[in-house]
Amino acid sequence: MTKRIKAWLVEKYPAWIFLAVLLLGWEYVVAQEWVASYLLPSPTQIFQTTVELWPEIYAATLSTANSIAWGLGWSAVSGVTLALLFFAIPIVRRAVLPFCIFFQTVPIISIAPLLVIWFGFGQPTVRASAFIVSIFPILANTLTGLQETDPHLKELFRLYRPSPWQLIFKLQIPSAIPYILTGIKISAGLAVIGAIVGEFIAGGGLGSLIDAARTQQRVDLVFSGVVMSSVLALLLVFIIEVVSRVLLRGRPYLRKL
Amino acid sequence: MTKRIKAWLVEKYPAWIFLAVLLLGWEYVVAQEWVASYLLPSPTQIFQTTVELWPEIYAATLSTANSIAWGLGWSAVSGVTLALLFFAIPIVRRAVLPFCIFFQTVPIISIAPLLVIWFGFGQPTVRASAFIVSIFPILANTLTGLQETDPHLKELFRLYRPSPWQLIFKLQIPSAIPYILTGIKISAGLAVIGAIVGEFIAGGGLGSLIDAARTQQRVDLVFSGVVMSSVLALLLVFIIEVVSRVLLRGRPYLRKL
Amino acid sequence: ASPAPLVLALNWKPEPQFGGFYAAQVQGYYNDNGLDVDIIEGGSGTPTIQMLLAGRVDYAIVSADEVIIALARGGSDIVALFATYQTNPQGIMTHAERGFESIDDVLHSEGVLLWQSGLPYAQFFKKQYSPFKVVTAPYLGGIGNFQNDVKVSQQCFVTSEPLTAAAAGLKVKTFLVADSGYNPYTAVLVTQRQRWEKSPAEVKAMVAAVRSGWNNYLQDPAETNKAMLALNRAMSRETFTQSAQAQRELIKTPTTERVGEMTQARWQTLADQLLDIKVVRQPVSVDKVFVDL
Amino acid sequence: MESSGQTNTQSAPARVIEVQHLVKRFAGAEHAIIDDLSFAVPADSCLSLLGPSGCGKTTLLRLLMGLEEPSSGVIHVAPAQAKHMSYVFQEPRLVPWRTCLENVLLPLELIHQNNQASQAYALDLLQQLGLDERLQHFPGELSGGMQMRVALARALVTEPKIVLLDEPFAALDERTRFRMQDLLLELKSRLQLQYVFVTHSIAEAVYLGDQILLMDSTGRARDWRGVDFSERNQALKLAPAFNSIVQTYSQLFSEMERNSTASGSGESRP
Amino acid sequence: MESSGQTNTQSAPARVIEVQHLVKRFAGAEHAIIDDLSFAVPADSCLSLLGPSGCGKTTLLRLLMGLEEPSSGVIHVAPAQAKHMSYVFQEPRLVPWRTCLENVLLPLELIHQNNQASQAYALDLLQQLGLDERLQHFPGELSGGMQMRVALARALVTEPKIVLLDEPFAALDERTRFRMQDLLLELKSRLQLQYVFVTHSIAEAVYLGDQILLMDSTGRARDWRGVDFSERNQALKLAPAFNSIVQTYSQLFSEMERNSTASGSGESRP
Ligand SMILES: Nc1ncnc2c1ncn2[C@@H]1O[C@H](COP(=O)(O)OP(=O)(O)OP(=O)(O)O)[C@@H](O)[C@H]1O
Ligand SMILES: Nc1ncnc2c1ncn2[C@@H]1O[C@H](COP(=O)(O)OP(=O)(O)OP(=O)(O)O)[C@@H](O)[C@H]1O
Ligand SMILES: [Mg+2]
Ligand SMILES: [Mg+2]
Repeated sequence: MTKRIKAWLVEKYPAWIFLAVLLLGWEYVVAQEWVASYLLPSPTQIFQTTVELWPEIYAATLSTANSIAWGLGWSAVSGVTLALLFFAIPIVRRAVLPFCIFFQTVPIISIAPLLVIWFGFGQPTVRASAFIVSIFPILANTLTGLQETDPHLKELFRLYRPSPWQLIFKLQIPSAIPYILTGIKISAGLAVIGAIVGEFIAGGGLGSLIDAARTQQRVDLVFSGVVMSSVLALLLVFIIEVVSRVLLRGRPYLRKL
Repeated sequence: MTKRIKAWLVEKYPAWIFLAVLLLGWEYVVAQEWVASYLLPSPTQIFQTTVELWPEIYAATLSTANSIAWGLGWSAVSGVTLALLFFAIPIVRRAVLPFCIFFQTVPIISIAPLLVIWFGFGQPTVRASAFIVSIFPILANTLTGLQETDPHLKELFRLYRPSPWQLIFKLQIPSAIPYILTGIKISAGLAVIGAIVGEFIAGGGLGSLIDAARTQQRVDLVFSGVVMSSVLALLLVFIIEVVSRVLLRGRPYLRKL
Repeated sequence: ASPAPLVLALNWKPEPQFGGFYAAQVQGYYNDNGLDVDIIEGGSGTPTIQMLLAGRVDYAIVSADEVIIALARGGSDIVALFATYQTNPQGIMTHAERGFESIDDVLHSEGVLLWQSGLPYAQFFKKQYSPFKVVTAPYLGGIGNFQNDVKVSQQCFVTSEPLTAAAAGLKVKTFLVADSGYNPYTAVLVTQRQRWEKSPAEVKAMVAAVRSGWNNYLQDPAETNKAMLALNRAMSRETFTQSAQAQRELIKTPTTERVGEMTQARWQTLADQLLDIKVVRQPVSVDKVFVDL
Repeated sequence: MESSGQTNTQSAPARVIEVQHLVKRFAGAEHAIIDDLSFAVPADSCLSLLGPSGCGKTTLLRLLMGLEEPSSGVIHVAPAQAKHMSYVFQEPRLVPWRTCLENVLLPLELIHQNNQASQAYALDLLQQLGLDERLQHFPGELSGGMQMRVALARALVTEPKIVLLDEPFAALDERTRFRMQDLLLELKSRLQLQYVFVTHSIAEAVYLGDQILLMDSTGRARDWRGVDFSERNQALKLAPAFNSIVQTYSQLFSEMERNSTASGSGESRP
Repeated sequence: MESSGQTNTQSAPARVIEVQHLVKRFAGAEHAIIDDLSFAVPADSCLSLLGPSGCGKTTLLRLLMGLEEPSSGVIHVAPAQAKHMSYVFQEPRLVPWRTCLENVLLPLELIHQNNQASQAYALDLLQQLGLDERLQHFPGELSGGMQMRVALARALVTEPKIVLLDEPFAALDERTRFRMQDLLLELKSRLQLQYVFVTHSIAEAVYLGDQILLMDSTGRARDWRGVDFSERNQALKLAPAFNSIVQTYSQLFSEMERNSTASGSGESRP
């Protein structure tokens, strides 16, 4: 395992180098006052703040992570399910899909009262927000993936008069996998934003922290929160990648990502 | 042409029926006061408000549409370009992609002052916001599409020692088309949200309208703005579909959407 | 089992503007009055008044103009119980070096004014001072843009942003909105009329506890500030202290007899003003809008 | 010519496949691909299908399988058999993410018959097809001929009553091909399997078919006749009777080519 | 056996392809697919490659083309020729969204030679391959044999010096196949084209190859010899000399099969 981790670190070295360059550049830009530090704090400043307020930031991060996991988990499950439903019953797709596009564009903040009243104040609303924001990419990508199944293979399956379930589980889902995984990765980022915005409205977690810091002009704290949320997103993408690799292990021909 | 429009109306009838059912149901729910009208105005109320304030709403919609088109257009161009770059130079991908995920999760609102200072109040910031929010799905989907190119065809091309450009334009982009189009469709919705949020920050368009209405508890006006923005999104998806159909006309085997 | 605690919803984070409500908790005044109260904080976009209207929370802190608007929008009846700020703490903050003397100057000079254009006082200004020379743009909190450009003025709570600006070394001059004649009560404790009619004893106890809380906070905010500081690490201890200090005269004006008191006349003025600027479309009767306990 | 074939089979037992005045024209195409084709396959009889490249053999199989709709005409397959038909496509068409064995088990899974007996049969088939060392390989790791054999095993594993085979042995060397031919004949006699067999090898067509249908490039039946050998084994291929039939077809082919070149309606001009 | 072949070609002119002690073992595989294979192709000579299904013919072609790396051993292709090599895959491998004609023009586009002369040549080739009525069809609308012919045209359109052909005619009827064979011979004499030709038809191998390499299923060369006919045309196939060579190979195949069955090391046990 340690060997693997080592290999992974080595494989990712361009990212580490780039990160280092980025941080140094950033530090320099702020040190030279090319950008005022009340707009963009330096990395060291952000780091100091993070260390200083670690207990609060840690707790907030955990709470946000929880909401994100919940929201993304459900949007993965229901996005894929919905896509299957739309795919299986075209009339439903033609009827409902436009409204999915419709709802996708509703800014969370403008339906905040509805959300809070339906889901309750606090975490439920945050979760709902993460969910709402992140379902569409999974839905759209899965749907495309299902539609792009190789027609030759579809024909082969049809010879045996498969049930819709068989067709879906043995053919269509496997061939949609690269689409689904990409959809989930796109959604991971959105779920993070959804959770943060949800917390602006319903309180708790990093969103609340960022919100408070923002009005108090604590840019260092704002960025500390932003960095933590981005770290969550990265972690999430990393987990998705690892899980999908483990799940697809021994199936190299389930086209790779 | 009128025939086509007719055919289209007929093809889309499930959506129209669903829309009718939805609107009637909604009207009924509000009429029965199952949901208070200060939370959810009835469709007729929204319609009345829209008619009443049509000049303002129309102007705002145009302005927002402009920003969306600009933001989405650029994110399509640069999303695809960036994906090509990442694909062509893997080390750049490994270095930069994590940071794209990183930046994707930064809530626009928390870097609002930076945006405003860089781009100024008004439309430039709105466009930038629409752009920032909508680039990632196109990037991620295009990248997956490029990576999923049939290895057999890649081998075929390699026989003729193609330049990277040839490989990209004659093989990889064509085979990534379903991915790219899905990415653009996902991004269309996000560009709408991005523009609205951008207008929360920098003023103008439907975003300002919604924001002002929200503080005054004018839910009818909020929803009127939201509906207009969603209509923009639908229109956009429709345009994307038509344009892609026209572009791919006569190329049925560029796998269809 | 003991009954579920009463929920009091704030429309912003724990800050001195809610000092009395927290003091009542810290000092145990709620318990003394036989109440068990949970305070939940708000944030950007938290629909506090709608949460109250929908019965999701029992008490809420909102501003007086929100109450009038809600009544005008046909929401179920709500009733104001305790008005913390006698003078509206909202203001316009400008750079001192621009030498403005009044809100009039700000609006009729070149520059940028950041505010939430939907706020009733913004409408009031538009009616009162149009046409503006200043360019208006949205305000999203913080003072980043203000700090960056001397031409920028912005909305503020006089108990908050000017202190932040001063801490950042800026010289500012702040004008109270109230000076323009628009002066709604702010940080008003409200509940549903139903609640007041059903259990007046509880409501009275609530107001009593809150009033004790505020008296305590006005006297010595240190202990409560410490408690709030733990809940809101974005605000520094000094800012808490300064803010608590700055708000005193807005809560207890020379004419204030009891903290939190309200008058029919002021509610009426507000209702008239809101009608005048078309924020509400029909007259709202203020006869029963508050109970002065 | 058609009638000469027909008399041979007219008095045969119940027809399992019956095709009448079949026409298939693809959307937008000028000419019909299959143009007024009629034939029948009685019970216990197997059909070989010959014809130049692009004449419509695959299309005919697809029509028989129900993968395409006829433009006009009638296709009738006896219901008892129709339920147990399988198809070997011209290309292997394996599921890329399933191993060799899993590909063969796929039909069993789909018809809910993936039990031990069937699995044993699948393994047995794969062994007879010389694939027992490749069970866990993915299609991408198999040679072209192996892939085709997997496809054959997949079509046979459900013990169908009718198999439609589209040039299944084209990618095999002669020896392997002969073994496969005999396997098919064995299944035919042991399991009463019937097949429709498309091939480009005249010898193979004669060896495997009780009837032979020769299509020309205008989509009509050029020749349809029965061939009857008491016993079929590889030695038969050396028999003069066998070779004279092969010769006949070879000549028919040359004739067809000459005609089409002369009339210019053919699809190729060398 | 190997040496008997070698003497035939030892004194030949400069070698265009030279393979020495070639070994290819796939990652994770137990046995080497190609095991210590050595041969050479002199200038003006064409090689036919025979061997049972799965013995490694395709793998060898891929190694020659540089699509796979040898595990050990040396492959040397004369630089002048190496730059002008092309390959016909075992499956058509057409670009699905390009029409028949566009598929043939693809290599010309890629090597920046899509000029009028080349286009005329492409059209000419397509006509010779009997595809002139299918120019605007997509691969999905072509029959299996047609697709393979498009792939052949694509490989020939760049006027390569060496073509590696992996069973290009397997999906064609006899007549079309013969025409294609003669086309290949014509190109060979007219353009000094050299080819390495994989086939399962012994007759085809003998007809087209100046040398014939027979591989066995252990990945070794079983036989390598030259065949020499003063003139090659379809009539040759009836000549006794021709048939005796075909017979020899047929026997070699049977022998190989017997050996592999006996030793149990073979990949198939009927
Ligand atoms: N989808 C289609 N659209 C238009 N034409 C088609 C389509 N499919 C097949 N064809 C045409 O139908 C004809 C017959 O095709 P088919 O595949 O049946 O030939 P075949 O006899 O199997 O040939 P081969 O021996 O080469 O496999 C061909 O000319 C082909 O171009
Ligand atoms: N990627 C791979 N991984 C593992 N084994 C492979 C791979 N590719 C080919 N093989 C094995 O190599 C052997 C030779 O394959 P090859 O395709 O060269 O055979 P062939 O002689 O062309 O057979 P055919 O006549 O059936 O096309 C086969 O046993 C095959 O299973
Ligand atoms: Mg065919
Ligand atoms: Mg091969």
